[in-house]
Amino acid sequence: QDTTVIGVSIPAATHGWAGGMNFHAQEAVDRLEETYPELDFVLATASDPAKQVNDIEDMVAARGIDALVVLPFESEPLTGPVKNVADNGAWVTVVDRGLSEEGIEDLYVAGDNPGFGRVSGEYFADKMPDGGKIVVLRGIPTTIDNERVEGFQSAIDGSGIEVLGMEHGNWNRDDSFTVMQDFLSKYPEIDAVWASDDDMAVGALAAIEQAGREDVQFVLGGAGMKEMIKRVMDGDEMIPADVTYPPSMIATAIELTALNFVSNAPVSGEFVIGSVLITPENAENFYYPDSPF
Amino acid sequence: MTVPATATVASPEPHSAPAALALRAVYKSFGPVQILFDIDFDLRPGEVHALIGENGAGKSTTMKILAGYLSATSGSVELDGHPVSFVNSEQAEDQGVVMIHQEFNLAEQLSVEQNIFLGREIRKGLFLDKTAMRTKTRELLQRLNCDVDPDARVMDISVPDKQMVEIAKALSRKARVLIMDEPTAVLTNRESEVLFEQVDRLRAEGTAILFTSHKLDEVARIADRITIMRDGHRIMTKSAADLTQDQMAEAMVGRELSNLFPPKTGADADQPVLEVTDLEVPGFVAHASFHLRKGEILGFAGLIGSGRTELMEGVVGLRSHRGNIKINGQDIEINGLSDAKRAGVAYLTEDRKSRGLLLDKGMRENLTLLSLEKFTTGLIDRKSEEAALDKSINDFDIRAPTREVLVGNLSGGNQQKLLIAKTMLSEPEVVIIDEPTRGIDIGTKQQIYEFIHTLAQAGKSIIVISSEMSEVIGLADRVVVMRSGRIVGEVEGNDVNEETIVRLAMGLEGEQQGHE
Amino acid sequence: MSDTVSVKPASNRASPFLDLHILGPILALIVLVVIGALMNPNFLSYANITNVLARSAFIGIIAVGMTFVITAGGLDLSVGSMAAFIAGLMILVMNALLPAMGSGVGVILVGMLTALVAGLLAGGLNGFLITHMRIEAFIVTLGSMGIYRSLVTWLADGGTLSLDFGLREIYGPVYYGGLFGISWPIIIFALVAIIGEVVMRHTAFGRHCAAIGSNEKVARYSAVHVGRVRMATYVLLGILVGVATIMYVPRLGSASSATGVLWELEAIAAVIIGGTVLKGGFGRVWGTVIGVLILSLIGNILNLTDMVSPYLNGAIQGVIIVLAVVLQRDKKAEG
Amino acid sequence: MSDTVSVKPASNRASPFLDLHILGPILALIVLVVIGALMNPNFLSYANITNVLARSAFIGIIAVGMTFVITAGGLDLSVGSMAAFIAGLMILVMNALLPAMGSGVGVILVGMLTALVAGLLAGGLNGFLITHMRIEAFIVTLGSMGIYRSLVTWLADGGTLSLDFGLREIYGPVYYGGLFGISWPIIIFALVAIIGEVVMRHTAFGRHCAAIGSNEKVARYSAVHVGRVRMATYVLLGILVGVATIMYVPRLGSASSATGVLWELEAIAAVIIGGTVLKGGFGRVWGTVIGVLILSLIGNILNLTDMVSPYLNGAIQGVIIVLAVVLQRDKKAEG
Ligand SMILES: Nc1ncnc2c1ncn2[C@@H]1O[C@H](COP(=O)(O)OP(=O)(O)OP(=O)(O)O)[C@@H](O)[C@H]1O
Ligand SMILES: Nc1ncnc2c1ncn2[C@@H]1O[C@H](COP(=O)(O)OP(=O)(O)OP(=O)(O)O)[C@@H](O)[C@H]1O
Ligand SMILES: [Mg+2]
Ligand SMILES: [Mg+2]
Repeated sequence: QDTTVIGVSIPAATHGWAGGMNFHAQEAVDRLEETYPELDFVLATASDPAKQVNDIEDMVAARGIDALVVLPFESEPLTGPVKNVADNGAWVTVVDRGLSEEGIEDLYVAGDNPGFGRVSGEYFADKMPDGGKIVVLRGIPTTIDNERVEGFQSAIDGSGIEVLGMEHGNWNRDDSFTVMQDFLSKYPEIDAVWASDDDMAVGALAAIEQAGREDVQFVLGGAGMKEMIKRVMDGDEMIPADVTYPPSMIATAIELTALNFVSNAPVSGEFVIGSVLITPENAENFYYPDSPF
Repeated sequence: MTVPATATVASPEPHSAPAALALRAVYKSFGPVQILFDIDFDLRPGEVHALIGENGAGKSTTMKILAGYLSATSGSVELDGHPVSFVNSEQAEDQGVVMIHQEFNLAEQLSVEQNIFLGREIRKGLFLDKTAMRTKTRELLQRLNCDVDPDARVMDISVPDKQMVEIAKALSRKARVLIMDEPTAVLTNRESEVLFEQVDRLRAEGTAILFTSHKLDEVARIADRITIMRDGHRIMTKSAADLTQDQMAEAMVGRELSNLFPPKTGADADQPVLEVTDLEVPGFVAHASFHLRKGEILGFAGLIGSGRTELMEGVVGLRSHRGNIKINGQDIEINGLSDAKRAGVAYLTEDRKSRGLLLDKGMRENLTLLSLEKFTTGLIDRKSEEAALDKSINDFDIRAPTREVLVGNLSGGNQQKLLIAKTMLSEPEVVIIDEPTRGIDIGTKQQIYEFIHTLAQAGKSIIVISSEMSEVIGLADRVVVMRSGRIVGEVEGNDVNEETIVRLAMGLEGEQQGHE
Repeated sequence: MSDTVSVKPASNRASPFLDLHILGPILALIVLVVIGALMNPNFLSYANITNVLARSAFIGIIAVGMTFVITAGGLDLSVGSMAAFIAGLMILVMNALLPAMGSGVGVILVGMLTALVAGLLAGGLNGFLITHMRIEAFIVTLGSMGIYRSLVTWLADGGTLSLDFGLREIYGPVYYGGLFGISWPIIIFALVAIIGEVVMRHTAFGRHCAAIGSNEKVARYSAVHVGRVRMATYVLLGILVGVATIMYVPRLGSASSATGVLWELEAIAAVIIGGTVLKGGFGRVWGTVIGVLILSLIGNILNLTDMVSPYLNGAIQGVIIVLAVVLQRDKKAEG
Repeated sequence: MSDTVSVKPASNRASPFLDLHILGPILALIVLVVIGALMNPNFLSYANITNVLARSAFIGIIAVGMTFVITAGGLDLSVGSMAAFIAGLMILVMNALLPAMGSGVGVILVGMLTALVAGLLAGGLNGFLITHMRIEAFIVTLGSMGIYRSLVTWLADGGTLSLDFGLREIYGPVYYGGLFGISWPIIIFALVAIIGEVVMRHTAFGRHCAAIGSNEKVARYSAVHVGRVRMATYVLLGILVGVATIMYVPRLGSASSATGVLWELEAIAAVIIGGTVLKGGFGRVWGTVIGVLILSLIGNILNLTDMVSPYLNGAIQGVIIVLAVVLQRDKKAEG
């Protein structure tokens, strides 16, 4: 029996979530290669969209992939190259970020970025019925970040919540620590922080703790980092909740793709992994102490 | 119309021939320091004019103003009787005024041919005509009896060759006025003679030539008129025929000069301080053996390229070498200059610009760099550094416009004095001096000879390498002669004379050492 | 007569060091090609070779310009973000003209012109600040690196600027098409490299760059227009960034703040791997081309084989870069 | 003797150019402080000043080391990833020792020692390749930059390495605590800066660095151990990276591949803004300190005020960096 080659192309681990995603991809690949000797995986990580296109070209030209699992760095630039792969007859699985042209992929495993923002925003509106002053830490300037923030803003619309300031913390602990320190200097009263990411929440919490500010009631991160979920579970007042955006969706996508080649199960279609609010009540279901993220 | 080389222009007064290039009431200052005072000067077509004076008198500065490299603070430059203000040297060059600088003005990483035609490349359409340039380069160099490869990088050629390249570069620019700042400082008599033949030719073609030199015999040999400067003032301009070398020296220095060389006293004892046996510096020197006695001045003579510099750089560990070196009878390993320093051996390089001094630093930093440990007890003692600088300025008569001047802005001769001071500060037992008086005025030369003599009398041992035959003969108790990387002979006592040495150096006599 | 002297005073120096210095990068390239071919039979396939060459074109074209800048003793850290900014600008201009001019070659041509003019201006600005305001090139271009990167983020509102799909169809062949089976980026890269090599070696401009980098004062004293030549190197580099962008936009059809990240380091690395001296005074364009190919090949080979862990790619890349230069390291001339 | 010897006994040398060259960075810093104070009353608050100074400490400590490297004519692009790697290593070591040694000061001390030793070795490796293998510093450190970055990603399995919570409690005060209301990072930074300044200006080592950067050959002919001194600059920088890491880890208790990204550029920029010459030969540590403060302040001020768009932060940063250097640009000496 011929081996089937599956290419996996993902962005490099430049921030926490991507790091988790890298881990899950690697782990899925190792596991599947062991289980199915007839499957051969090629895993490449890219530091920018152009490099990702290179990777995909190489997979086609030199590795003759039968399927591609891709988490596009950005939708626009990857659309053409992925389309070429599909046109060559290979199976295409797109993860998280949809391509800008419909119908290219055979399988779409997606996170829901506007939904992520919306769930977060609704939580704020819920938690602060009388309104309040909040600051927002944004991620690396990208479409993803824009979608999340838009979702968030429309959800808090009319709730009386005032956004004092937004700055980019770049999904980075150090950057968000710095930005939060400066927010705390700038605004004498902050009721809550939407850190929009668990890594950024770590930085923001450290800054708040250092400043000893009692006015900040809570910080909402996102993505479901295990330390954060643990704190939610433990009823930490500063971290009353979290919003999922599981990096393990890449593993799901890889497994489904593999399944397509080793079984007869129909796997094409669209799998949207919605963002869920994690609260102390349900936190246990999301806690994986062995995961690195 | 040609002017015969020997017949000098009758009257030094300005109205005889129109000046090609002239200065009128020129003053120049750098910042608060006044360098030139009221200089009036003219240079006529078809004459060779020598500008002489002590180190720091302002010769180079005068020349740079003439050639458009510097602008005068006040006063004017006149070309063919009309005031001009060259904004830069390029404009001056367009008018046929070309200058060869005292310091090398060559881009080290470029080839000889690229340097000669830099900024004046010959083109064929859009592209360079390399064949033409190479041919012309070869021609120019041939005229100067110089056989460097036009494609050699300047960084790989020897100092005298660089000077020849500079001269070739100037010749290639079709000068009406050629200004040369100490062109012969790094040349031997033979090479200088080649240059003077070219000068004679240019003079015959009507070119106006201005040059400086501290070798007064050359001045007497080639100049038609002589201008003497002292401390930024023009002292006199006279026809060369009216001045003897002694008069020149006196007018420059402002006092009478006694005998140039102090009397020889010979070595203290037979006891050798430094013994070198069978030293090899790969690629340059083979089978060199010599010894140096306590209190002795040992001369090293030879033609340029005979390997004297390389031999000594090998001895002090600046070049890798094989062979045996003994100091005071003890074998020692010298793998770097610091080993030599520890053993009390100091070496003064012949190449002050690129190996001797940090041109973008001040005098103090340069002076103490070699012997910094003397000034350091944990931290550097700035006060004693300053004191050392005071002493050196005094001892070596270093003339600087200000104490903080960057060494690159010192006059060439004063740089050389600073370099000597730096080497001496390490208080060596054995001093190897390579071309000690390059670019040094005659008055100071005498001081330096005196200084070397005093050192020897104080029991230090000294090696002097010099391409000035008179220097070796005048100073040394004993002379070792090298040729093509080998020691070919040694003369002592009455044999220390020009003829014997030249015969050895040129391979007309003597056998090779270490040739079994 | 004693003519048994074994010591040759320099002159005819076909020193083996010089040869290694020249052969170094070529050797490294050959070694890489051999490794690649051994590791994967498809490595030498037409498709793979074409891919590698075509994608080298962006950095390659920029690196040729960088060779001149570095040879003249300068540096430009802004090229990556400049490329991103120009790409964004180009896309905006083309999209804006679409309604008026219709989807056609005309819009593309205007877009290309925009890229060239923007490159010229951006390079000119760098050059102006460096030559006329006399600010350290490192600082000027570090500053403009931040500025262009910000501007493109701002133009794209934090997201991605995308070229209209219709235009992409028309423009696409500029990256994907070609002549006689050779794709356009390869052709343009080759042209730029050849012209660059000729300019460096056979024109006064090339010599003047080396002279300025070697010793600015000497150049000035030799009637070289130092300011003008140095300015020209930055303008040239800017224009070449424009050319690279013209090739880049049809490939991905978009620009964002992630476009061209670290291109500057890659371009400078290629230049130095190729044997050009970082402090200026000596440059060779063909070396740069080889440097670019070495860098692309490393990435390609890592993709072609199953290395230990993709996390370690960067480490392997680093080791190979250093090794490639070891081959041609400067045996310090003594003395 | 003609007694016109013009050497004046020291002192009155108030050339205005020199002064501006010296005052430049200070002036820029003052202008920034004034702007900051005008824009936000909290700018001069104790908390804000402390924040800015403490967060400057990492880059600052590294930049002091970088000043020596650059003064001696070198360069080090690897410091950012070196810091990330050392931080990761430190965390791994401390976590690993925890079961054996128990949660206590002992583990922290071993961690600190690890950081210093790792810094020393990493700097030594760079130095060895540069001085003994004679590879261009740019290439060596570009290579090691990739290597360390990869290694930390690999150590962290792509994610984040986190220090045990118990240890974090004990270690935390090293960043958050202090003496007499001055936090430790500020104290250490000040110490490193003062010692650095003294070493640069008042010791043979500082002199030798400048001499080597100014003209390596002259240094060699002046019995300076060129290789040894150059090596020492890289080792020193490595150790200082270790020190910076010791301060960094207690802040957030974690390290990942995102740690220390672009620190190298920031450190080099600080050095040059401070007036050290990129090509070597002249360096001043106090200038570097001011450069670091300028860079931190720009970020701080941008965060404290409501600028047009956060997307444009980078642009404003770029403009200010260039302006800060305009103030001290080199008025070319005549002749
Ligand atoms: N750029 C400068 N800045 C400050 N002082 C300078 C500068 N250039 C020259 N000087 C000073 O001007 C004086 C005259 O120097 P100049 O080079 O003209 O002397 P010189 O007669 O050529 O001496 P030498 O025989 O030693 O070459 C010296 O004291 C020198 O230090
Ligand atoms: N860096 C170098 N690269 C190649 N050749 C060199 C280098 N330095 C010197 N040479 C050559 O070595 C030979 C000897 O050098 P040099 O001229 O210094 O000898 P020397 O006997 O000391 O003469 P002098 O002291 O009179 O100049 C020359 O032929 C010179 O061209
Ligand atoms: Mg002079
Ligand atoms: Mg010599």
